[in-house]
Amino acid sequence: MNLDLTETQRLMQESLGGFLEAHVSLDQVRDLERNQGWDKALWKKLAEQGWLELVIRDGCEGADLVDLSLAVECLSRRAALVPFMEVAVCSRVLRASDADGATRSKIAEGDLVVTPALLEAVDDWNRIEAKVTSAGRLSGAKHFVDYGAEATHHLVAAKQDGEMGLFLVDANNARCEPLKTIGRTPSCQATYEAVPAERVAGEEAFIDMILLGRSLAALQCVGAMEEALEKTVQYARLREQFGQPIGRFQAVRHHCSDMAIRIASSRDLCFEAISALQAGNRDPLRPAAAKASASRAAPEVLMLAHQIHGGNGVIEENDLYFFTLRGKERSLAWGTVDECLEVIGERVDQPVDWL
Amino acid sequence: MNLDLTETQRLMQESLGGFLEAHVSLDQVRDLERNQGWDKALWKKLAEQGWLELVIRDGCEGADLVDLSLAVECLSRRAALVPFMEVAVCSRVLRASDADGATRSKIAEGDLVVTPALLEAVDDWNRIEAKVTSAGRLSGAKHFVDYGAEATHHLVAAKQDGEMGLFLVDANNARCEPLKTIGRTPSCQATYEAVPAERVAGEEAFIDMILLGRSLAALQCVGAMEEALEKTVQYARLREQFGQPIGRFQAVRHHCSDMAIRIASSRDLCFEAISALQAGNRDPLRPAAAKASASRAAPEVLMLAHQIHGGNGVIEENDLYFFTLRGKERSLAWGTVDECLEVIGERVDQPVDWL
Amino acid sequence: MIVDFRWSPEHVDFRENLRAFIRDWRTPELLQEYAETYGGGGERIGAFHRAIDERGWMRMCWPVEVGGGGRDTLYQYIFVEEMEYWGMPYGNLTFTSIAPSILAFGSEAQKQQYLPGIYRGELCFALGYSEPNAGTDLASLRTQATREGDEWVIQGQKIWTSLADVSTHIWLAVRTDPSASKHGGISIIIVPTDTPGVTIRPLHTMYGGHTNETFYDDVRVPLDHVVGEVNQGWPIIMHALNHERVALAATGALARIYDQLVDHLASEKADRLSDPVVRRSLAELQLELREHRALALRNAWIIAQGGTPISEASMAKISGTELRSGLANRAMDLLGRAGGLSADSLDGAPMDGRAEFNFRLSPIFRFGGGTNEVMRDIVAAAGLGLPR
Amino acid sequence: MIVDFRWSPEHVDFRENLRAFIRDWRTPELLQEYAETYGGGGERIGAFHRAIDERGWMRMCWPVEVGGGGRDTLYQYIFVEEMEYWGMPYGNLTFTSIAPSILAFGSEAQKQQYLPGIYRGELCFALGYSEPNAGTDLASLRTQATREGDEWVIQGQKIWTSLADVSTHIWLAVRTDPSASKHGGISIIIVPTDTPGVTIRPLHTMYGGHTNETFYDDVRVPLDHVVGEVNQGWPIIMHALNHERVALAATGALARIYDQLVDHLASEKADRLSDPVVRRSLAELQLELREHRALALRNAWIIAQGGTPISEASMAKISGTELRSGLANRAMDLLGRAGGLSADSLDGAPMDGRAEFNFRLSPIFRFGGGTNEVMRDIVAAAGLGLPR
Repeated sequence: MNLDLTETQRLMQESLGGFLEAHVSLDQVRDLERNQGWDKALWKKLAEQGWLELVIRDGCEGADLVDLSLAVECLSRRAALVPFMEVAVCSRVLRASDADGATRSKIAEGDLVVTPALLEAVDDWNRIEAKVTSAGRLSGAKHFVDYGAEATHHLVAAKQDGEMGLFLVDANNARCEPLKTIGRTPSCQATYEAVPAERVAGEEAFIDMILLGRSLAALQCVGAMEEALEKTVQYARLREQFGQPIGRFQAVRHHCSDMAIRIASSRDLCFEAISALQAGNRDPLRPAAAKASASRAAPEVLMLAHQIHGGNGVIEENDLYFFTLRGKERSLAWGTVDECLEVIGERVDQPVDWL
Repeated sequence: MNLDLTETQRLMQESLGGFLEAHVSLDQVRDLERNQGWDKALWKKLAEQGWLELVIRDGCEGADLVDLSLAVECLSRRAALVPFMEVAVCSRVLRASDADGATRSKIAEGDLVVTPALLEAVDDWNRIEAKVTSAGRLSGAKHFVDYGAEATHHLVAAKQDGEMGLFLVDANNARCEPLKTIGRTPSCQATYEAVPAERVAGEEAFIDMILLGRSLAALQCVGAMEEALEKTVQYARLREQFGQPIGRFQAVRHHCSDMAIRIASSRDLCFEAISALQAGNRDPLRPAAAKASASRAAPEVLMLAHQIHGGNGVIEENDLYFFTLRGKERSLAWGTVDECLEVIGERVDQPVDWL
Repeated sequence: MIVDFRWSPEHVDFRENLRAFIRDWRTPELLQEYAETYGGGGERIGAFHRAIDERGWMRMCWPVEVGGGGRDTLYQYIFVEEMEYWGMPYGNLTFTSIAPSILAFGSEAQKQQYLPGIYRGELCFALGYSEPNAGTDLASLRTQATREGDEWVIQGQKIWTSLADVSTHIWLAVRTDPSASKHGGISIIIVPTDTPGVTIRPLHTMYGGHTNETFYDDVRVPLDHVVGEVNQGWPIIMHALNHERVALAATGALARIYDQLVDHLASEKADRLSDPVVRRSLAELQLELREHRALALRNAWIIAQGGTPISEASMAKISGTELRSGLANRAMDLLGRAGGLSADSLDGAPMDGRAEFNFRLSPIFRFGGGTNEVMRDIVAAAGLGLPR
Repeated sequence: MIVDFRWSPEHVDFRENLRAFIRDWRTPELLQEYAETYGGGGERIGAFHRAIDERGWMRMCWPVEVGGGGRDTLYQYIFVEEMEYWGMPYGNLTFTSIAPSILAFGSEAQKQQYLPGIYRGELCFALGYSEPNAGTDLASLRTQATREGDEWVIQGQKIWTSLADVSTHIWLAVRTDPSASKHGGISIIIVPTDTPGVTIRPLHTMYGGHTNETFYDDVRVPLDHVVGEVNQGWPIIMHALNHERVALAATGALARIYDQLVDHLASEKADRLSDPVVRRSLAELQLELREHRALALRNAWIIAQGGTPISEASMAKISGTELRSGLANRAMDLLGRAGGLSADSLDGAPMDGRAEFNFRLSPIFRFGGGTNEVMRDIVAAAGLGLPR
């Protein structure tokens, strides 16, 4: 057991945090959001500075998933508009078949931007109707392909000869129609009509992808909550009413304290899930618990942040709303509270390893 | 529409409240509870003073159910150990066939103490296996017959020739084994072995009985909550810590305020259900909503009362625990939160008369 | 009369007439105009208001002396419920908060001057209460009005002056006696928005519309623009806020979210609606709505009986505004990832994006019109008698 | 070492040995003795304690110098978890709160005098903190100790002195300098319960056992019964309370309620367990337990690393104690009306009445060891840096 980060990880976290503070202007994110764009410049810088290597390398002491997760959390706390988590999730699939390392290099250089295209019928991860012919032509439609119009490739879940697989498709061959989501981050509905598709993995990888995606999306919720709490505490210290900082009022203090409790438990459940995945555990319970926890906490925590901010929290001149909207968007992505509780519910008659 | 009590009702409420304060000593209730007894002396006094007539008469302006409910609420707020609500629920069945008024007289005089015996398999009101022969002999077993050992008669739900009915049984013919419940009020498991039984009503009356019992049990929860809140507010005004009444601390104020909100909404849902029954509406939705609301609110409200009382609330020298234990007991009786929400859930695709 | 929660036949008739009327007027064009102007109104909304007023409905509960219909205020409750349910414009705060204040505190001349414009839908008031440093602590406001001859000269700044850009007037809280106690030197002055010196700057919001900052630079209005007595503005603000809370507690908009959610599931996702877990969630939401409606109705009933609900208004305000967040949030969850789509997304969104929109909108109700924390303090003090 | 939530093989081994040991000792007779004495102990519990100590488990995490095993404190966390899960006596507060305080603040002589008795299970301490007018505001306590020659003479009254009637000692907080500041004149004095002048009066509780009032009338103890420095008792109390919170946050008892609920449904009510709504409720409870366990584990981890969790201890205490109420309450609901049966009812009760008992028991944890409102203030101040 070890619940602490390594010194290297702490340094990495600090360094990435500093990098993002320097290179992500929230005003620019605001502009990008209005134009439904993404932060291509940041992506380039992340590549140049070597940060994208986190998604492909094995990490120090084999801690690649934990390192990766810390980066996902940092990016979420800065509301960065880049498909880091999407590329990360795909990379773990692609690198298995990447004997010569060419794919990994392209990913690390920021040139290969690949995003998952999994969901069809909303709310059902298992209902996959996209099909690939024996000649390797994929047809079908996918919902909520995040950064689908911005990516160079999609990693599409589809069936070939009745067997599930993951297929790499050139994004230029997909018809991407943008969706407007509450998070204001790019997402689209993608249609594929007999497009060339290369099979890169089977059903097992598809399932693993959901486990990792779910855990990372949970951590994105946590990142949004963490940032909202930090802003709220700061506001409660500075904002004065009735001749004192509002942070002296017990109601405000207790709201903040409740936020902190929700965040602390969700965050540890995320890292518990991630470290289990790191150790090769494929039990869906921990990722589901992490996601259910974070998804359920996020709206409550974010609403409390607004309650303390009052009017100052809802205007776009304040940064709080980024985290509110992203937090709720992420709570729906990769499995809602209800979907994740169902995963737990299906297993309630199995003994729990409480102790 | 009228949401106010009549002047007569207010006077009745006040008068009964005063009567109970004078005649119910909570120390005596404590002793009765320890010996698993009931307040026979109070029952006699209620009869003498004419209060038992509430369960049999038609009331002023046809408001018998509302009058009755107000009495149930008063008795609940005084933790009185008498089967008033049980007798009331049965009386409405019995009086239909009581042409000469003899039964009603006996009830009003306190001599006929009749309690419902409905539940068999816990959690399923419809699974009735008790049977009555064509010769009028009843056999079966009933769970949670409240005041079953204390009553003179049981009104038993059973089937005769495959048809549901309610049957009056002399309690002396039942084998009653006491159950110890959290409420410390008398209840028993009753077994009937070919005992003489008189059919007094059919299935419709059985269903109506549940609707009324459910509404009144909800109001009993409300009574317990109201009394707990009153005690808590009083305590918060008097108890000083850090040089001031604890009722000045925002956390305490907000707990009390949350309690008041839960109570106010549950209480009105109870009276909405009761006034609908009064008007002959047999829709199970309102009684279920009232019971779900009160049953869900009660444990939360009562736990807040304890939170504010601290150690002083858990010792038997304080009266708070009566209401905690009775409140939770009533939240389970006549339909739990889950059972009542299921009634609502079964009907969600029917339009709601919101407005 | 015995306790009876059913609406009287007259109330039911009125609601049915109103519903039929709304059905006729509720065109996509009108809804779009409403969405675009955020209640400020345009041609279609103007015509709608005139049509309402022709039926006497805007002023049906006002006293007969001021041209009202003298009906019991439950009619107004029904009116607001239906308008909120169908998402129709009806003057909103001008109607629910300002008109009652003018009726209660305005001079005869003010009643003559403003009330007809309000019921005809020609006048729209923005509320000028909050300042950058006077939010929850409203009584510390600093915008100042000084008497110069027969005019008030106003200097200062307000924030969250929503609708100011589309309003005809601002209902402005100003300090008229800086030497008086915090609550004792405040007055209400009606300021036409086109008065020279009034500047309005929009603040864009996360719920899509905007609110405003307003600046007052040597703004001059005649002395008789004060409502009620000079320096006696605080009770007027409290009166208006209490009326605002009644409207904030309205069940119409909430019932609509619930009904639309059920309708969407029934028509688009029958398999979801037959899932016992989904039905359970809906049952919980319905229960919470019933609980809230009980508080809102009790509140309306007390007003209809001539009472002034203080604690009850706060309880209903807390309950309705927190339920709005919860309901919108759970509706989004139950819709799955599509629950996060905005109304203007490709191919639209489930429930026309109503859940998603209400999630973004819901924070303002919880702190607007008095934060729910202050509301809870009011329940504790006014309702339960806890020491302040 | 990378982040890894799995227990080390050594920890797992220890837990398995402990479980096997508990399985052997967990007889109905021992459990009954425990229930009847409420932790005070009797013959069987004494033997059990000696058996634990023979294995070195009571003091395995104490420093080697005082006869301990010097193991990391995660072993103690596991020990408490298992004991709480299986409902076994292990010295409770004497072990989790008093022993660490003696280790941290006691003199060498006190360590020699008390620690062996504690690890052998021969000594039991009751906590004498609260007074009728000093509950949450503990620092206003008035029980006074005056120095007379080589003795302290104690006068006063305590309340909630649980277990005093079955304890060997009272860990008594007294005022030794009435002229000092509120927090500055308090000392901790160890008072043997058989000292003349100590009177113990039981207070019966709604959870079935009793707590006590204790009265101190000219109670005389030697000067060296003070723990730490005279007038420096406040930090010792805070230290002990913080350790108490760690135990209050234990997941063992909560996990047991959940597991027993599932077991009961699985074995007695298979149809209920296959109901999707019941499964959903269980999933929510399991999630809440997982959330709580994360906080408890983090807290234990920080202690094991030599840190002093303040905010984290409070978070875990809030979460565990509120979950106990919620879990017991929902378990009762899911059991239907039978959920309200007490363990000693005819034919017993589902889950041996554990849900019903815990519902009645749960209030004390929420205000005991520092009310959860104070805990939230601590999180706000110590954890988040909000101004006091």
